[in-house]
Amino acid sequence: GSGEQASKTNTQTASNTTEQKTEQKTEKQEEKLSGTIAIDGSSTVFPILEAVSEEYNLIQPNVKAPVGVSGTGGGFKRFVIGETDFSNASRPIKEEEAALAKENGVEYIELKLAFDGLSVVVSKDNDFVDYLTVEELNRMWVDGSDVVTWKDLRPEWPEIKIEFFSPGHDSGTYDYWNEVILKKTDIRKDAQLSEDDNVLVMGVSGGKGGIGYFGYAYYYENQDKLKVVPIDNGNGAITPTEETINNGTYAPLSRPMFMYVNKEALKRPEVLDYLTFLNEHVGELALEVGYINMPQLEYDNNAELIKKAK
Amino acid sequence: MEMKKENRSVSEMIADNHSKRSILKFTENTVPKFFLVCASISILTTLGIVFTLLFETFTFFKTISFFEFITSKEWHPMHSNPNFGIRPLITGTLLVSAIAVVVAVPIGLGAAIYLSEYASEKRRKMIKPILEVLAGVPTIVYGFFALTFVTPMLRQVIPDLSIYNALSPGIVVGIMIIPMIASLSEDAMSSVPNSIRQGAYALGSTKFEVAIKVVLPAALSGVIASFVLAISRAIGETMIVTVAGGANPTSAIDITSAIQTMTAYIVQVSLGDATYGSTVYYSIYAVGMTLFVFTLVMNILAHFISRKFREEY
Amino acid sequence: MELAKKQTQAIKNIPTRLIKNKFFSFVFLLATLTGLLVLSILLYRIFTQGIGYINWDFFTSFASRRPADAGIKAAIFGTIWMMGVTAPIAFILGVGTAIYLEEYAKKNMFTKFIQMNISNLAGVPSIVFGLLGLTLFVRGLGLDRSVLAGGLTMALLILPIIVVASQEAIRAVPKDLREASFGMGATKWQTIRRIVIPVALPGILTGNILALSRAIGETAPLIMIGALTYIAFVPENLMSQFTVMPIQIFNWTSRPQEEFQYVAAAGIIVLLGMLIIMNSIAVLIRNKFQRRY
Amino acid sequence: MTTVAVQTKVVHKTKDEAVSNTNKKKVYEVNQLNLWYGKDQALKSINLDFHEKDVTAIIGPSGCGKSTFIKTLNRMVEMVPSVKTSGSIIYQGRDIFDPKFHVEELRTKVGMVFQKPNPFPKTIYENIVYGPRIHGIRNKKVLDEVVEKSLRGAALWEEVKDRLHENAYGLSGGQQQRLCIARCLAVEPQVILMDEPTSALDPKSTLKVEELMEELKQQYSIIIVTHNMQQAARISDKTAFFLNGEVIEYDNTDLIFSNPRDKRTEDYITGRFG
Amino acid sequence: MTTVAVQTKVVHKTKDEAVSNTNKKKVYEVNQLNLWYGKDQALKSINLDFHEKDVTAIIGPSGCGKSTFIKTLNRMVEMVPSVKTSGSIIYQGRDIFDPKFHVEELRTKVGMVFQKPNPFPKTIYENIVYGPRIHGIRNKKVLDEVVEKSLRGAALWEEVKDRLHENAYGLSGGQQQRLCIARCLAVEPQVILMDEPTSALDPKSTLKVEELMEELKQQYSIIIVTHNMQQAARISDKTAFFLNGEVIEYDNTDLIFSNPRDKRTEDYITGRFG
Ligand SMILES: Nc1ncnc2c1ncn2[C@@H]1O[C@H](COP(=O)(O)OP(=O)(O)OP(=O)(O)O)[C@@H](O)[C@H]1O
Ligand SMILES: Nc1ncnc2c1ncn2[C@@H]1O[C@H](COP(=O)(O)OP(=O)(O)OP(=O)(O)O)[C@@H](O)[C@H]1O
Ligand SMILES: [Mg+2]
Ligand SMILES: [Mg+2]
Ligand SMILES: O=P([O-])([O-])[O-]
Repeated sequence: GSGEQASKTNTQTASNTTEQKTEQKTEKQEEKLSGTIAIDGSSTVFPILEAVSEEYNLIQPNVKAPVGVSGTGGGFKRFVIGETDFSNASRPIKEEEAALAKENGVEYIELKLAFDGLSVVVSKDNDFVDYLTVEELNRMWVDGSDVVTWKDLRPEWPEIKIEFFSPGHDSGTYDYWNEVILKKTDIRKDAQLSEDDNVLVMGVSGGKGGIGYFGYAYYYENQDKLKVVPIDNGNGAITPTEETINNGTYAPLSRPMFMYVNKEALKRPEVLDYLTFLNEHVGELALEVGYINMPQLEYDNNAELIKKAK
Repeated sequence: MEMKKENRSVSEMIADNHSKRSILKFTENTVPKFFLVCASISILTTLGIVFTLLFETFTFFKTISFFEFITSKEWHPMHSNPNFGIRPLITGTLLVSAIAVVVAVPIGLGAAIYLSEYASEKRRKMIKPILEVLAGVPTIVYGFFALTFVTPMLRQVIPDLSIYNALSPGIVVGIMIIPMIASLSEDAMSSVPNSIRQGAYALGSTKFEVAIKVVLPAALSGVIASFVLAISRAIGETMIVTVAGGANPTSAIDITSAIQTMTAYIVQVSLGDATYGSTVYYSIYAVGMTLFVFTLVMNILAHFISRKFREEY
Repeated sequence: MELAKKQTQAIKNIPTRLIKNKFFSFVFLLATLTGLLVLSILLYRIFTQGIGYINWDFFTSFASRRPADAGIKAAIFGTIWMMGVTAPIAFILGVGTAIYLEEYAKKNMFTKFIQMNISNLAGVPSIVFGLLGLTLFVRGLGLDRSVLAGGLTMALLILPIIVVASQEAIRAVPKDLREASFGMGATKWQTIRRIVIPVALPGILTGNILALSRAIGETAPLIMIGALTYIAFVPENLMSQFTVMPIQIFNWTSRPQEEFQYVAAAGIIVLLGMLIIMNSIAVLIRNKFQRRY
Repeated sequence: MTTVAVQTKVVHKTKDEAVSNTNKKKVYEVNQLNLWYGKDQALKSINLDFHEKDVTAIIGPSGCGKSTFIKTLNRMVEMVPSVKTSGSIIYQGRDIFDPKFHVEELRTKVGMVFQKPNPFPKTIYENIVYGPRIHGIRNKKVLDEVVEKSLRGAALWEEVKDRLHENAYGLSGGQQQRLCIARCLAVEPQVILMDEPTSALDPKSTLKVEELMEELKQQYSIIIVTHNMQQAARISDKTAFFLNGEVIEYDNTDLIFSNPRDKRTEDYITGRFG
Repeated sequence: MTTVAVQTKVVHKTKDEAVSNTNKKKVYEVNQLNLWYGKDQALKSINLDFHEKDVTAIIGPSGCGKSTFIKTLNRMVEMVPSVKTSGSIIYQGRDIFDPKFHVEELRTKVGMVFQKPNPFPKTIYENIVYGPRIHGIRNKKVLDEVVEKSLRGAALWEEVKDRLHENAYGLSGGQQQRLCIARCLAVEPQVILMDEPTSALDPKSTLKVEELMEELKQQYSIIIVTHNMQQAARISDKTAFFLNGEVIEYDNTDLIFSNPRDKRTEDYITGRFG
């Protein structure tokens, strides 16, 4: 109890002093920092990092922080050989990827940035779907499923052909879905896969029978065209909202998003400065671009990790 | 002094200069070599393309048998039990191209006839560049035009049309290649000598008869070659089908439902960035190779048509 | 008697044939107008959607997560930088090749092969050039996703177009002028440099501009080499990362917020504006320098 | 050195005065014809009559308006958009500029043969039947007859009868020109206009075509432009001499060549200029 | 109707026999010249000598090889890749086919004027200085002098001296042709070859160019191809008649025209064919 308390206070003080130091440093170096930070990876996390870079450039216009979009897997591919400083990911790093990093002598830390609630959506014209259970989702999405029309799922629903829209295989979103809904089996073959989430939005909203899933932001921005489906995981149907995602009741489709940081890169002042800035502001910026911020505790943890790593 | 200068005539000065021509000779010899190097770049480019494709395609066929590639009817590269049968992608590609041809050939040819036979010089000079703008519109713009304008419009007529389908991008690809057909066919038709036209008019022909019975047959090889080139362009078109065609590789011939073309597959994979070295990664080269072979055949065909049947007026 | 009969029949037919002629002239005109109609619908939609977002700030700001703040500066500069690589390389190689083929090459199998090869390259899909750029420049030469890699890929892509256009322009130089020059004792290169190139230049430039305007609108090959990136700076050197207008537009269209569709439309207006300006310059050159020899 | 005296005085003669002792029917009456290309006047107050079953030659130096004039007779000149005309041309009693007189009809009745042979890039057979076909004759037997008759008429039948279905471009220049004449005969015109029909031909072919004209004269009225004075003298009944868009002299050929009334005509036919 | 008797016998005359009473220096000696385009022989055993400060006319019907021959004299004919020659052409003692005799040098000494005026699309001034410049003369003063002298030589100076820096395409056809002659004079050639230099010109301009030739003759040797017999008769000292790639007759002009030895020459100059 009290030990924990003490250590927490310690941490806080420590982080406070670091903050003060960094601030002083920043003030001193405000005009001076420059360089390029190599960021690549997930398309899901991209909007958050883009927002961070945009805000950061207002303070440090000479630091270049382009954000690439190669997908989580594509990002890791470059990260593990030391090509990039940060790698955005919508899933944790895989064992093979970690092994490769080790092989190449890349040491890293993992930061959690925000939550995303994978939203299952149907068309606005779909007036019969009230909620879906995880089992039902599994039944309709797996390869070899016998579900062709909505009626096949629940007899009281009309006999309208279902069209399936899913993010592509290389996205972390798909990986997550594959893990929690499909239980690592294949997705049905007639599902249309696209790396472009707007394509999915258009697809689902375009016909009465469509269903799809993607990040909360895409649902949030297209509420007028889409209807979100509450998900029942045995504890009653839960609709994804800021609150249910943040407090973890929207399960199992709520997931954290990560950023991996190459420790070596932290030796460069501009990288450290950027990262510090990021950790301070990522919560609010995530909210702004349609994701859900995490409890402050997580950000404090991040600060601790950064401090240790540098 | 003055005298001396007068005496040196131009021809003497020239003769003088001719005796010290070494620099000139050097340039004369070097310049063609430089240009030969330039011309060789184009061959290197082709070799580059062929080797790039061949090399990675070869790796692909180490894992997937060539036989499966050409015979299997299923294309599910990311399935845990993947299928790599190119047929669905080819079906999608040909479906879109066929629709494009149905749209573009009559319109393009009609426009070509109008421009070459009916329009006044002034009008032709005005319309042709505008049509060329149509060819210059970035395909990404066409892609969204297909998805957000043409598809919804078509759905008013065909309610069953999926949001992603072969019809809408097919039509829009057709629109995109209209200028190509119009312009190349117009070139072929305008190069029919006026004397032949006059011969027909002097027999009492109407404009329509001259256009259809004399000029068009005379320009036929050029016109057909323009079709073939336009088809090859349609086959290689990428962004329109990526945006509006969907991502559903299927061998079924159904223009109202989603398809996937070879080009769209390559974009899909490269947007997601398949892990370097995976079979899926190599598959884009195998598909690229197929695409290359397709367009190569079309181009050679066009070349052959316009050479073999070239009219000697 | 027979003659008279035939003639009367022929004359009787004339009204029908004239009606047919009228009808089809209308049909052909319609076909021509279809293209123009589609173009105007396209432009109308894009303009009504995007014009509201076009203002000075749009040109001077970088991309942003807020639609109202988003600008196209990085993409414009990226496009200019990439063209800065593409244009000179494609111009020198393309015109050089054309001069070689038209003026120096002997009519043998090798020349035929090069010629055929060029016309085939012109028909290779741009995405295949993207694969080449990815393998050769980005990975092979380790140029990464730089302006240089993008520019080189584009240069190869438009090379055949430039070669063919330049060849046509050179071929159109009247034989008379060449003969006149040779008749004065000029050498081959003197004739080419002082007569052929100056006379063919308008045609060559026109072809180059049209080819460049093709390169400006290309998306697929750059997606292949990975230029899909958030860039909030202007390239500084050939190895800088960059983005170009069609890529930026593609990026905007895949945003969740609907307003970004309008920002994309604004980007398209800028891109089309640039294309139309380039095409008009080409047409102007063509019309102004079109000489009847 | 001979200097060409350029006289500015325009010689206007009444038609009766111009062409003596003729009592054949008129096919064409040209009255006060003026023609402009844009602002440049190419034909100035032309008055000429042409008679049935005559060969009329039109001579004059390059650029004097010979082609322009002959193309006006079947209104082909109007294919140049800037052309404007005034005056009238009466063809068998009807003004050819009358809007009710369709050019298609006029051109069916008045055939034309051009300087350079211009067969269609089709077979010999298809070349001949083109005219009858567009006028609605579809009957294969009739067409076959037309082909033979026209080719015989153009003295080409024997040479090509075995290869009617080969491309016309395989023929020699002279044969091509006779094919063009045959194509013109297939629609049975009343008048045949010829614009330097032999100037692109070798001497042998020229001879053949000239002989052919002699034949055709029995049935058709022929108006022929030529820059070859000897040719005009050999084949024509009447000759009109053009200079700078005007008719300087029009008379029976023998008179023109033996006893030109105008100094410029004399200068021209003796080769002082042109 | 006159029939052209095509004689197949080739008339070979010795040169001395061919051209009588001349004691001027030879500039060109053509010996047994044969020329083939691919497999078609266009020139057959040509033997001709040309003399200093003579005007020699080459006449003959279309396609007989006049242009081919004159282009052989400055080796322009070799621009057609399939051309093959045999025999020799001696220009002032040197064989022009000798590899050591650069064509550039030959063509500097032997100027050429073409059928259609072909000024460069540059200013009048630039047209004239083109030749001197490519031969390495850069001095502005010298060039200015050359321009004036050449234009005076071509009787064009007075007409254009105020617009030397305007485009040459603004000149009339006749002026353009004289400009081409001036351009040719600028490098001070010894011989001027002319291939139908007036056939694209109107009578007035033709006259001017003919007068000019009379002038040039004082200083240069001129070899001129023409299809206009009268022109040949008016301006030349000697005339060669070509037919089917052979020289049928070569003699003093007055003799050729008054008393041709060969029936074919007679037929041609009296206009029986061509
Ligand atoms: N399409 C045209 N546009 C403008 N002017 C023209 C056109 N065709 C001919 N002319 C002019 O009209 C005049 C007469 O030309 P036309 O062709 O009738 O002469 P021609 O006597 O037939 O000469 P030639 O013997 O060279 O054929 C010339 O001055 C010519 O420049
Ligand atoms: N480039 C060429 N290739 C092949 N044959 C040619 C070429 N140029 C000319 N000939 C042929 O050579 C022969 C002589 O042609 P050339 O041009 O010398 O005749 P010409 O007497 O000048 O005729 P014209 O009076 O029409 O100018 C002709 O039979 C012609 O067909
Ligand atoms: Mg004429
Ligand atoms: Mg000639
Ligand atoms: O781009 P992803 O986050 O879906 O991998």
